[in-house]
Amino acid sequence: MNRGAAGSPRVERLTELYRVMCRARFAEQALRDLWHRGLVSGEMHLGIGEEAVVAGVVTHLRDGDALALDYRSTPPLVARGVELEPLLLEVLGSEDGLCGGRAGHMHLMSRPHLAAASGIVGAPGPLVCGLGLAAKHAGAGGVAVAFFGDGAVNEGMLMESLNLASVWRLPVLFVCKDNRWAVTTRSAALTGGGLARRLGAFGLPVARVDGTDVERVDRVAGRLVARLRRGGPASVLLARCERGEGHFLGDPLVRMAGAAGELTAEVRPLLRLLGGPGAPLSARVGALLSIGRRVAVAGGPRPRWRDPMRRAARRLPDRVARAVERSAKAEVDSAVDAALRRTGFADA
Amino acid sequence: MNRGAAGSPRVERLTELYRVMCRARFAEQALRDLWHRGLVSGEMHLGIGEEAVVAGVVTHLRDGDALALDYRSTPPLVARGVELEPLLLEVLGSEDGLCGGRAGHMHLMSRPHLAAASGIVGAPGPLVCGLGLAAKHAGAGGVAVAFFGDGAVNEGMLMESLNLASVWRLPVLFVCKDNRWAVTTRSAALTGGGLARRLGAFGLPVARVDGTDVERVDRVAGRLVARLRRGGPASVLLARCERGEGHFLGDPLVRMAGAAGELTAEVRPLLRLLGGPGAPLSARVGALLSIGRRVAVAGGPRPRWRDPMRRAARRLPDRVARAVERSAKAEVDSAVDAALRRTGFADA
Amino acid sequence: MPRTTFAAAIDQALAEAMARDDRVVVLGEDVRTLRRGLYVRFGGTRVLDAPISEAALLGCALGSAMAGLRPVVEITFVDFVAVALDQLLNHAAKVEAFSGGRWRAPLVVRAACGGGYGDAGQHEQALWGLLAGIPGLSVVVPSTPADAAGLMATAVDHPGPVVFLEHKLLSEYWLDYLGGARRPGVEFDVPADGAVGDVPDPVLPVPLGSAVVRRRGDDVALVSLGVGVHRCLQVAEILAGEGVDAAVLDLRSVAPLDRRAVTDLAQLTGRVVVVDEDYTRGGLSGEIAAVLAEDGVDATYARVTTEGTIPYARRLETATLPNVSRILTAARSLTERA
Amino acid sequence: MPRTTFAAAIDQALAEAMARDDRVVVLGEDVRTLRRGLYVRFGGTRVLDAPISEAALLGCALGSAMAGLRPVVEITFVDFVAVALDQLLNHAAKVEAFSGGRWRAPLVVRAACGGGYGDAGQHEQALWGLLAGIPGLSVVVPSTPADAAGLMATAVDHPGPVVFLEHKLLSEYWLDYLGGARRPGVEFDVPADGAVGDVPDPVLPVPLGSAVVRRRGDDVALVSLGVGVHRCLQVAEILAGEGVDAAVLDLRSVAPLDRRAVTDLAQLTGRVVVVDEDYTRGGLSGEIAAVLAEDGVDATYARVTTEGTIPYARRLETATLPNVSRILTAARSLTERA
Ligand SMILES: Cc1ncc(C[n+]2csc(CCOP(=O)(O)OP(=O)(O)O)c2C)c(N)n1
Ligand SMILES: Cc1ncc(C[n+]2csc(CCOP(=O)(O)OP(=O)(O)O)c2C)c(N)n1
Ligand SMILES: [Mg+2]
Ligand SMILES: [Mg+2]
Repeated sequence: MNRGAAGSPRVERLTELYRVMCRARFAEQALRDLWHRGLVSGEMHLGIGEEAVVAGVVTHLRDGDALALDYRSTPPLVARGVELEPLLLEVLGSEDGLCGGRAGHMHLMSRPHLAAASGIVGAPGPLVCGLGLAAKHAGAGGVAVAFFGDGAVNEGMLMESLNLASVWRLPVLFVCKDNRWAVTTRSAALTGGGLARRLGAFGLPVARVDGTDVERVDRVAGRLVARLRRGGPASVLLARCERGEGHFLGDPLVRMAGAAGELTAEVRPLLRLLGGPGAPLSARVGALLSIGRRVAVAGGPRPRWRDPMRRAARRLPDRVARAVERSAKAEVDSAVDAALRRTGFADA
Repeated sequence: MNRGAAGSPRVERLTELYRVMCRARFAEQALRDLWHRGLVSGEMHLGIGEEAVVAGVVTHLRDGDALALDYRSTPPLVARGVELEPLLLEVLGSEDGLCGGRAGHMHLMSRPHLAAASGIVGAPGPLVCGLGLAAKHAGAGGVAVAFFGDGAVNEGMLMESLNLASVWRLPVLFVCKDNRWAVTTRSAALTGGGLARRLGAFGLPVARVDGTDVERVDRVAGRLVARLRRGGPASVLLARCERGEGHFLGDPLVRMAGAAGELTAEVRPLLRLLGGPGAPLSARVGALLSIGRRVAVAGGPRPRWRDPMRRAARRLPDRVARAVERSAKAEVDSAVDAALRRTGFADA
Repeated sequence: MPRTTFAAAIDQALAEAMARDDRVVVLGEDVRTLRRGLYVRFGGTRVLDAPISEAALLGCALGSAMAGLRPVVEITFVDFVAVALDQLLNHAAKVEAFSGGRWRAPLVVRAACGGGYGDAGQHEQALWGLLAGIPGLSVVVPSTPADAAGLMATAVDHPGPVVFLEHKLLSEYWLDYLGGARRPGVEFDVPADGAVGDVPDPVLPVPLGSAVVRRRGDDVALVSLGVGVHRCLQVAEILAGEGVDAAVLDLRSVAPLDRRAVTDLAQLTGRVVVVDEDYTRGGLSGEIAAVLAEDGVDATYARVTTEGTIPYARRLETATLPNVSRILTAARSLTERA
Repeated sequence: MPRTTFAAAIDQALAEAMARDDRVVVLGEDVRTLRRGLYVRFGGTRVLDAPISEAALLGCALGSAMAGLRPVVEITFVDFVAVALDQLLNHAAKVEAFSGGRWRAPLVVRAACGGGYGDAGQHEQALWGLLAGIPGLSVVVPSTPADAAGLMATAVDHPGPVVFLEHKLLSEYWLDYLGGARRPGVEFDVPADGAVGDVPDPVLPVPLGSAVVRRRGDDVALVSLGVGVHRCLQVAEILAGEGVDAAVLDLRSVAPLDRRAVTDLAQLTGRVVVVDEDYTRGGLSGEIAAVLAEDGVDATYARVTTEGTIPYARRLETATLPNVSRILTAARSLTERA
């Protein structure tokens, strides 16, 4: 696709989407930096690479709509309009944070946005059904959207939820972000029948989309959400996307692949295990190789990584893209500064 | 289909199957009588109507094979060779019972047969995976079979199990007994996408069969089990069948339908609710009618009930069928007598 | 006050709540049949039959509560909560805490509990201690129709999650459906004053965390809940014949626990017998010992609980559940010691 | 005896068991990565990566145990057991009882537990009380590498189900993966003697239900397990400076509980402080009070527990989990009272 003409409706929409993506990306990069500086505790799961899916879906929501999120919830929350400073303060563990410092990044909640995250795989399924049930009861055309990963479809409660939304005809959109990985396992090897067939087994229409192309996501999601508002059936959006940061910050596979020293330190003791009692040698070598493959695939360089940001930017007039980036960056930077000052970490 | 010639292989096989069915049916009828006489406590779920599915599948099992059962477990256990007297004693609550009187009919277990039942809907799924995993580990061609109902496919753990068996390539056969009801709800209304598609969503081959026709079940199950023994993929057998006794003995829907007095006693207070504050009248009348429909369908006479016993018997030479019935009946009767004597209930 | 059965009392409380507040909905497997009165009166948008998917169902109820409804979700038997515990432990109980107090979920989980009719240990558990052990959940176990109605009324209006447990031995319809109660020769030890009683119309709410003394006495305190209360009252009667004045405390709420009521009565009598149908280590009987110890109450202590998996055979079942003779023995072991 | 980390000690016990017994298999999400040493040594038929389906996984492990294998199934974090509790509560724990003792399931459930690294309350729970409340389950919580190895060795050989909990604060790799322990300025209060220690080679089995006195003392008994034991040892050191001799008991097993060890030490000291990272009403701290009360031990009692949902912010988290200062306050409240 080539660049649209400045001022056209397409460019205007894409600019809006790109703005949402930039805010999400920069906010996540800020979190990554804060985490590496040791100012954020515990795990940190980022949604870097999921921005097109998030922006393409969330920008269709309006007041009274609801969000059921997994542990990569910063991008959708930012996209939904949650203010940056309280969000950052939350992850910095401040009492002034979005949730008083009680939640951290895995359990972010914003009642005004009817949005809640969970660190339990599959949990967005039941939650979105409830949010949808309330919306249906209210009868004002509200919808509820869930985000979850490809690995999550094997969690019973998620499958149950796809069914529940189907048979109760709830105004719910299930968005599956398929990055093909669940922590250190390839989902394809552990998802019988494949992802698309699985998601389609509950009587819900499934739309597949390239989740790195925000305009495509936008079009499809727009159609699905509009249909839900008119009383149409719950639906599934299956969006292929890729993440650059592994499962969480400090992902051991990514680290091993990245640092020769770490890899050697990991592999040496494994090589020693090729001798001594145990499985036949061929089985051992096979196991060792399969670990190596995981490291290579998970952590290796991504020559073909189609960064959704870059794909979107390339379609905008250069000047527009840069302006959006600058203003988003400035906004995030100033929120980070304010949050750091407020927590007294400014000079850390 | 018409009657086979006496002595032919087909008749021999059918005779064998019919013998298994008769033993199961008469054992269940005995349990029903004992329950109605007040000698059995708690709920009582019978598998009357499921005999063709049970016989057609279980007769293909051999030593080292395993069974994961739901709460309608008497027929498969009897078919598998569990002795009648300890089984009856168990349900009579005797310390001499199969499980020392600790289990009752919902949790029957026989370690020598690697067979265990559960009163938790969906539980045969995880269990059969484990039994199958052990069989695979042993590497002797053993298989494991699960029986469960149509309502159970909405239970997360069952869906998870279909997937697990698929991706771990376990020697497992899932048998879904589709009677179209889960307690008082029609499963079709609550199973999004339909049963066959659901069962087929995990990468397992699904075979559909008329579960009232024991010869068909026998043929299909025989093929599936043989394939499993050769290392083939886990499979699903979807067998349509009907039960005559409602969900459990004393099923209120069946009772209401059966006794005019009970129905009136139930309906009068409901009619009173058509007045007073609440939903619009049309919604109330709709609700009332839907309850009525449930009663009618669940409890009404089954003009088209294709009793698997009758269907099997009709294909056998009359003399053979009667002989089988007589001997099975005698066997069950004498087991009942012995059990009653042993528990001191003989004269109750 | 009209005489009402335990189950009808709950229905009455629900009907009042549903008539008063359009946000109250009933969700669960077979509820259009089980709660057909509510279904006929309030229609299909207020009473929804669920697929056999307790985890999604419970989580759906929670989500709807977070978004403004006031769901009463039924998990048919409390035993089945085990397939959906995550939704209570990791979600419902934690919404308020994780949101820093900014979000609460007015959810009622209704489940049948308890044994005594021969269904064995996968269907007869109490499990209230396990649930009450989770910070953020309230758990109530009524022992009379009036309390059943009053606690349900309170639960529906409560801003946080409440687990409401309905003992099957007090609910005629459960005994009829499950136990085949109308068969010849089948008898259940149903406490008459628990199964039928006076219920105010309209229902009088019963506050959470408030125990009630069912019988006064100075010599020994029998502390219980649910069916156990009635067993204790029987025991108190027998003890009275022996010149021992036993008090009976009905906790009603497992969480919050009415610490004050427990310690007051313990202080007064100096002897405490906890009668808890839940497992010995389920949490409640231990918690009462801890409360007494923390508060430095000088009282001797014994407990009558369910020690293991509930067996099927009626005779074994009776011996396993707290029964009059075991309670009597425990009480005497304290009163005769002094 | 070689110095070994907590995690390596568990690996060692598993490797010995797997080498000795072909029936031992390891099942769980990401185990081929997490237990890559075992995977490389014993191959893909002994170490199986599972889909994210804890209920099916746990039930599958149980079934395989019933049919002759000796599975060690990993539920990554004990918090996630909540999605699969049915398989423990209604199945694993009841096989022996329902079969009348004719069938047992030699199942080990391994899970990481505990807090102190900033993951908040959905990932940092203890939950051992909840699990130990279920009759039919054994639950162990080692506090040193030697016990970790010894209890794992015993668990694998045990004929019934055992839940083996691995405290993340003692396991370097968990802190590294989850806590990003190598970042600048990030510090965790890791008990040195818990994280690394001497482990006999071959592993010396530690029996279930056997507590051990970690420090002798006459004035007050600090009763704990897991990380709490090390906090108690710190407190005992401080108290010693004040002329108070504190004993420290490491329970090691939550179920079966070593009643004798508890009552003996309580009798000796007359003062008991239970330090339990589980919820206040999780069951263990209450059970200890009940044991003392049942046995008529005359001892004062206090407890230091986790009172509510564990908050994210490190400062709040530290205050919520049992810490040295809270334990000290509790101990002094008893020793200064006398
Ligand atoms: C019930 C439960 N099981 C396991 C985990 C551990 N866990 C966290 S994220 C994750 C992988 C999820 O994969 P996927 O759904 O593809 O999402 P992604 O992380 O790739 O976005 C796992 C197994 C958990 N948090 N909850
Ligand atoms: C986890 C769980 N949920 C609910 C129940 C209650 N229950 C028992 S049988 C049943 C219906 C099952 O329907 P189906 O699977 O079609 O089997 P059928 O009884 O028709 O043979 C239900 C809901 C249960 N026992 N376990
Ligand atoms: Mg993924
Ligand atoms: Mg059915």
